[in-house]
Amino acid sequence: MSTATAQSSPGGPGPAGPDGPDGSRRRGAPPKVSDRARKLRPYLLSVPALVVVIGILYPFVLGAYYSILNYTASNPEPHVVWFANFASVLKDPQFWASVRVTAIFAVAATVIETVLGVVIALLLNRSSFVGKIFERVLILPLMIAPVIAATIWKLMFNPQFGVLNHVFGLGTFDWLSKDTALASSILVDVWIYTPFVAILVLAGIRSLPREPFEASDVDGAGWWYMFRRLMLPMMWPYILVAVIFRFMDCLKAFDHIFVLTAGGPGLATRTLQIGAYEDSIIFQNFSRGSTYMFLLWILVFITAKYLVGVLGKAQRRAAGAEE
Amino acid sequence: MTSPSRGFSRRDMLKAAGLVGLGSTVLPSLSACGVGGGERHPNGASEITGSFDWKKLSGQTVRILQTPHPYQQSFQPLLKEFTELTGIQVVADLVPEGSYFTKLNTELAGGSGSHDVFMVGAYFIWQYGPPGWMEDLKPWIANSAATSDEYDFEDIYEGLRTSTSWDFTPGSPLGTGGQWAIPWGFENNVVAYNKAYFDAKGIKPAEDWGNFQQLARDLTDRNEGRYGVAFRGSKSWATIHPGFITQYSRMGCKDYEVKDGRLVAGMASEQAIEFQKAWVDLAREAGPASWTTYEYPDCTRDLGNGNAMMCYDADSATYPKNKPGASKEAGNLAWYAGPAGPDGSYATNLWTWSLAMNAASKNKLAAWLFIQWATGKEAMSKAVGTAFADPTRKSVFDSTFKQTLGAFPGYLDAFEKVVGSSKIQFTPQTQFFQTTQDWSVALQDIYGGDDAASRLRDYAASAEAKVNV
Amino acid sequence: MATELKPGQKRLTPGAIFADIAIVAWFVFALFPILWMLLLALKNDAQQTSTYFAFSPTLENFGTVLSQRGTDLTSVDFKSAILMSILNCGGAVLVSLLIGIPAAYAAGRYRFKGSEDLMFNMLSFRFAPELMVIVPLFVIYTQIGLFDTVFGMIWVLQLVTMPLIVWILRSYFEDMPEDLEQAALLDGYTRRKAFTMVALPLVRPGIAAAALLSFIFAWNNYVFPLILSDTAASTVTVAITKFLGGGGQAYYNLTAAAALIGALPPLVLALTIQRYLVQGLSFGAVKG
Amino acid sequence: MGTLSLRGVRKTYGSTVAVDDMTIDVGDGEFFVILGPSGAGKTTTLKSIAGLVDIDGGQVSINGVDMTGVEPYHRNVAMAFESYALYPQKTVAQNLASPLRSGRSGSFSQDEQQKRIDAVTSTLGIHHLQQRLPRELSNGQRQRTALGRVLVRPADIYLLDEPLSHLDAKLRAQMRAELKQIAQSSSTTTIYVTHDYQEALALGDRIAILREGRFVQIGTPEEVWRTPVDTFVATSLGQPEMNLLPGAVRGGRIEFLGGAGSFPAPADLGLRDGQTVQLGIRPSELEIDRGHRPGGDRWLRLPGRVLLAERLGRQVELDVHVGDGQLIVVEDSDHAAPEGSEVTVQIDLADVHVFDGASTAADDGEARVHRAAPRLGSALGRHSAPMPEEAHQ
Repeated sequence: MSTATAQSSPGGPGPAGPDGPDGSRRRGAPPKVSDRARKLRPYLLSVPALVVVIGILYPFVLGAYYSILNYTASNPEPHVVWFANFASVLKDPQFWASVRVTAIFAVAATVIETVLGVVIALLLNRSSFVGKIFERVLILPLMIAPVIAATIWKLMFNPQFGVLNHVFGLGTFDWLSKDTALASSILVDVWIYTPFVAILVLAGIRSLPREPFEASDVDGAGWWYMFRRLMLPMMWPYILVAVIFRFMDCLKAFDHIFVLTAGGPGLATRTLQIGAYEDSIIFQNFSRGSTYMFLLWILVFITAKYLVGVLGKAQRRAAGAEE
Repeated sequence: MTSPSRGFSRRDMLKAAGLVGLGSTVLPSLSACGVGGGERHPNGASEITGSFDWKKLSGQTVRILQTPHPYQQSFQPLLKEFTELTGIQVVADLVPEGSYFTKLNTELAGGSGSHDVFMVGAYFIWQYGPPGWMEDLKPWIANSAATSDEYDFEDIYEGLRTSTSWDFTPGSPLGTGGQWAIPWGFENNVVAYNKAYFDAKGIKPAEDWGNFQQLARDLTDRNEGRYGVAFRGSKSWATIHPGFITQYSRMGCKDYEVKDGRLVAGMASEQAIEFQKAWVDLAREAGPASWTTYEYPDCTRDLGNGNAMMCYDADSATYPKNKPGASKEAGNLAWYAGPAGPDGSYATNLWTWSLAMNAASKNKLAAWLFIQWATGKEAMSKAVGTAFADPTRKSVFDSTFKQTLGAFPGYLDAFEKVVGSSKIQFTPQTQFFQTTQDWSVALQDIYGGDDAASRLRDYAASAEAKVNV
Repeated sequence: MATELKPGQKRLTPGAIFADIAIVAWFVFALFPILWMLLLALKNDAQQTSTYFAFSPTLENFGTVLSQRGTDLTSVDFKSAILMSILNCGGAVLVSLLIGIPAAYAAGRYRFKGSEDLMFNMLSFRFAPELMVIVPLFVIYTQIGLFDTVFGMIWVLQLVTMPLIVWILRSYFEDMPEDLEQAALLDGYTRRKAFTMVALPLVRPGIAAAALLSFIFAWNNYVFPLILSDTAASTVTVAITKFLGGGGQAYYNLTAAAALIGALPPLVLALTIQRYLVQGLSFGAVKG
Repeated sequence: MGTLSLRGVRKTYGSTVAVDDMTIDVGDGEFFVILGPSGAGKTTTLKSIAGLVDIDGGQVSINGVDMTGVEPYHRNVAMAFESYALYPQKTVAQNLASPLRSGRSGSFSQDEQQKRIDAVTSTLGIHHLQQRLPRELSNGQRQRTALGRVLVRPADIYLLDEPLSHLDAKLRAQMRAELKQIAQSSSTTTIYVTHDYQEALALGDRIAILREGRFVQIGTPEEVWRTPVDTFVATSLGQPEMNLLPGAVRGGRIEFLGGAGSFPAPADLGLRDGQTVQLGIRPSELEIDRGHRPGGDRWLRLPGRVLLAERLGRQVELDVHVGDGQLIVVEDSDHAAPEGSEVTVQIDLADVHVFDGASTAADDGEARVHRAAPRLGSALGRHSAPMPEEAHQ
């Protein structure tokens, strides 16, 4: 442990003190840490997380295994059929309709939520009086479970007695018709999750260093310039984390859409996960449902890989911008 | 409290510690049982011997999975009587209707016997039965050591008894094979209407399909928030099975016909297309404005709120709306059998919530005692006194239930008019949920503008392919 | 520097009015459904869907939710469901923090082989659809006895909480100048001490944000507690949906009241944590 | 107090070599300055010594003990970071107390800690700021706090990374003086890293000039100033930079500036005829001929015209066109010639440096190694020009 000899008072004033006459402390051989132990350090820190990953991935693997079986309720003793499920799903126009719905939903919802979230974060960051009041309640929509939130929205959407048509005088406008259901689902998603983006981005903005902004403020740089050239590059990593989480979640959107429309009318809001739910849970065609989800998983995996790559680049660039 | 909380114990900790060995220990056991309910459980009735005694299993617990429903709610206060009678504790878990089958399907597919008894409808037997997830109750009924002499199974309406029995051969009629569930409460799909409004305007319910459509259109005034008739339209098999399939059957249409051991789809026959097109047009012109989201609570709510003038759905679903204080139009509602078919047919689809036993249950006698009690005369008579409609026992219907119907004009008449021709109008088949949901999707597409004939032909072809696997 | 400006803050006020209007517009949109829920919660059964703003308000629904009648309607004692949710979600967040912080730190600080893969796997928790695992998970849970236990819920909720915590915190650790911990090392503190003394307090806003968000997501999760628990470990979100009832009687008013009560614990947490959220990371004082 | 030796230390970041083949021995109590431009590897050198980065090759020894694998907190070194690295959540006093409380730099009672902190903060002029948080300080105050956190504790070696870089000029000069005083009275071995040649010359017992991760020259301030081994070292010291003039040996004379200037090639340099050389002339050693110097061949005189005269306080920087090139001359403002005037600039031949090679000015930072030639002055055996004490700001 400590080989330091007791240090007497620094004695005289001045900086000579610290090293004093007794600065000649000596020690034995200091303890060493081997190179291997050093290299192992980050891995050791990650081990518990790794265990959790593996533990949780196990059921995923099992789920993926279902997709090469012919496992249904009426065939509880299945055997391996390899890619027969994939072939039949990929030939199914309903599947491709679902891919389309999922893509539109995910892109639209993510874009709208990100733009709105960033704007709200910027507006709140102005720390005006109004902003300060609202900042406290920003998170409220997230507090209502999506299942419940969608139920409330469905009540508000109802053309007979819903409050929206009443307040806006829309008569019997059908918010959840074939043409409007997807947009309305996106609206509800935006309502629930924009605060999520806003909070992440706001926290990010607040963690930015102030100096560059002060400097450019002194330079008389315009707000837009400051935003584009300074703030945005530094905010990108935070925005991208929000985008990644939103986009991934949107690709597997289920809860609130299912409550609103059950995937209808027709196939108008049948996202991939709703399709998977129908197959796996309602029809108990487990293999087909797993095939759907496996394909969805691949889709998500590829996009995630791409987005994470973009995030990495943005982080390096942001690091550059801060220096 | 019905659910003793198990909370968080040291045993839980041990279980969690077992997780560490998850990779090594679970993998082999899963490959044995990795795909859920692969295991077949033998029928347990033969193990019960000796004389019948309610108290046989005193001190044990039976777990029931239910969905909130007037049936369940009227039985809730009676559960303690079961415990008094048998000494068996009841743990009743409730899962809301929207998630009920998610929960139940997973549980059965997972081969778990965590609930001994569960609520099901007749169609579910077609899906849960073939994999062996449900216990055949016939041997239980027949075993005098397990069943009280007073039980009187034949007192239950015959249509209901056959509706929960099948041999699992596609196309084979109901009533063959095992008894997979005991009907508990049931409902006929008839028309409920706003009698107060009808009377004020001097309108009489329409007795045939043509007049019915016309009347519904005439009653509709969107500016007043009023429309003719509410019926379901959401993307679900449940859209097909109440009013739709009832009227479809009255019009002489068939879902499938058996030809040479194959099911041949009938949804695209000329007659069927004509009816379905008319049905969707009716929804558009005289139905709820957001028809494609409408489930039965929406329909009955609009009836109760005075938005819908009629409601073509289960009598037992509209029934609670007329109870004092339950809705705005409470006391103003009345029932009739709905429009007859061209040949005067009152063919009606029924739904029965029945009680089934989990084949994986480790407590089968307790489960059977509960089912026996709940579907027995005494308990059902008591339940009828609150909100239980309709009882499945003729004796209960004729004695107790009729007396409660004084404030429900037409209810009894409608019931008696259709009960003789009320049965499951679907052809039993194992792909019921998928093909029937697809049917609702087809109707939604037509509602959204697709051509009825071609859309239904597509549907019929795909359904036929699916059911004849 | 008494009037130090925050990034993005403006001195002038012409655009500020427009900005205030924009912010008010958003919050009208964001808060209206919640206001509507509140109104719904104050209506009686007959009025729940037949009135808009004119009704005779009653607080009865809140009482009903917490009473024996509420328990009869849902088979769950709402108060114990809240307690279970707190145990489940609080436990899940704690476990995620304990496990996730070191991992996030390792990924943010060290460039090591496999770091990206591990991080990506963390994220893949999130993108694998819940339904893909629910049937296998149910089988496993019933077999090893984790079904309907708090432990089982904590374990499965890692899917929800862990990736969020790790990913948010990683960027905080990456942003934190490593000079600070190095200074602590040279001051004579071990790596662990340097981490707890210097790094940890600095990412506190990040921890607060990540913990809060993941707590809320765990709280709101529906499918896992629905399938993997019955009554013993069931959560408040499942309990709320049970008020939607069935058999023709949907208690929207009770649902709304239950949802409002059910939102209180995360709300209280949010308000307690808020000052950390707002404070942000003042690395500006650290970085040159 | 302690000794430090580096043996072939190498550190790479990916494919970038930050520090390579670094070998030095620093004696006990020595004040050793490492001078180099940004990116030369100065900070990496310090962090390698401190054990904050794992070196890829070579060896660091402190007090003769091999430090390989030794954790930073066992090395008993203190470091002031260029980024200050002050704990943002702690006050100045708490920041300074941190190394005293860890128990690894000695055990100090509460009282002793406070005494030390008071002593150091007084010296550094931040005594009144003890209860402030870093974010409430100016950059200069933060830097002094960072320095204080080093000085407050006993250590074998102090590592100071640009400790004056963020101060304004006046404060920097003042602090430099203070540091010098501290260094003289303290006996702790100090490695001091800077890009400022004045600090290096003023403070260092020895200076090592670092270029792209390698030491180019190590010597006393006098040595590196008088006898830079190449043009890199030469241009690293002095502001404005040394004039570098290409020239060639013809007929025993070194000619440059297109023949405008020439002088006999010193015999001891062993220059061949026709060989190209570079002449290094410090602007401060050039002066305008006002007839105040004796004649004779000691003085090299060059006629030219003043193109530009930039007043920099006490001094004036002149751009003088001579022959086919330009010379920068720094003059006292009293003697400055106006722009456009014809002048003669002169320099003592002893102050002219001769470097091997034909290349032009090496201030572009490109790696061009010049074989050094001995300084002409030494051949003539004269020491005159003082080292710059205070250049213009």
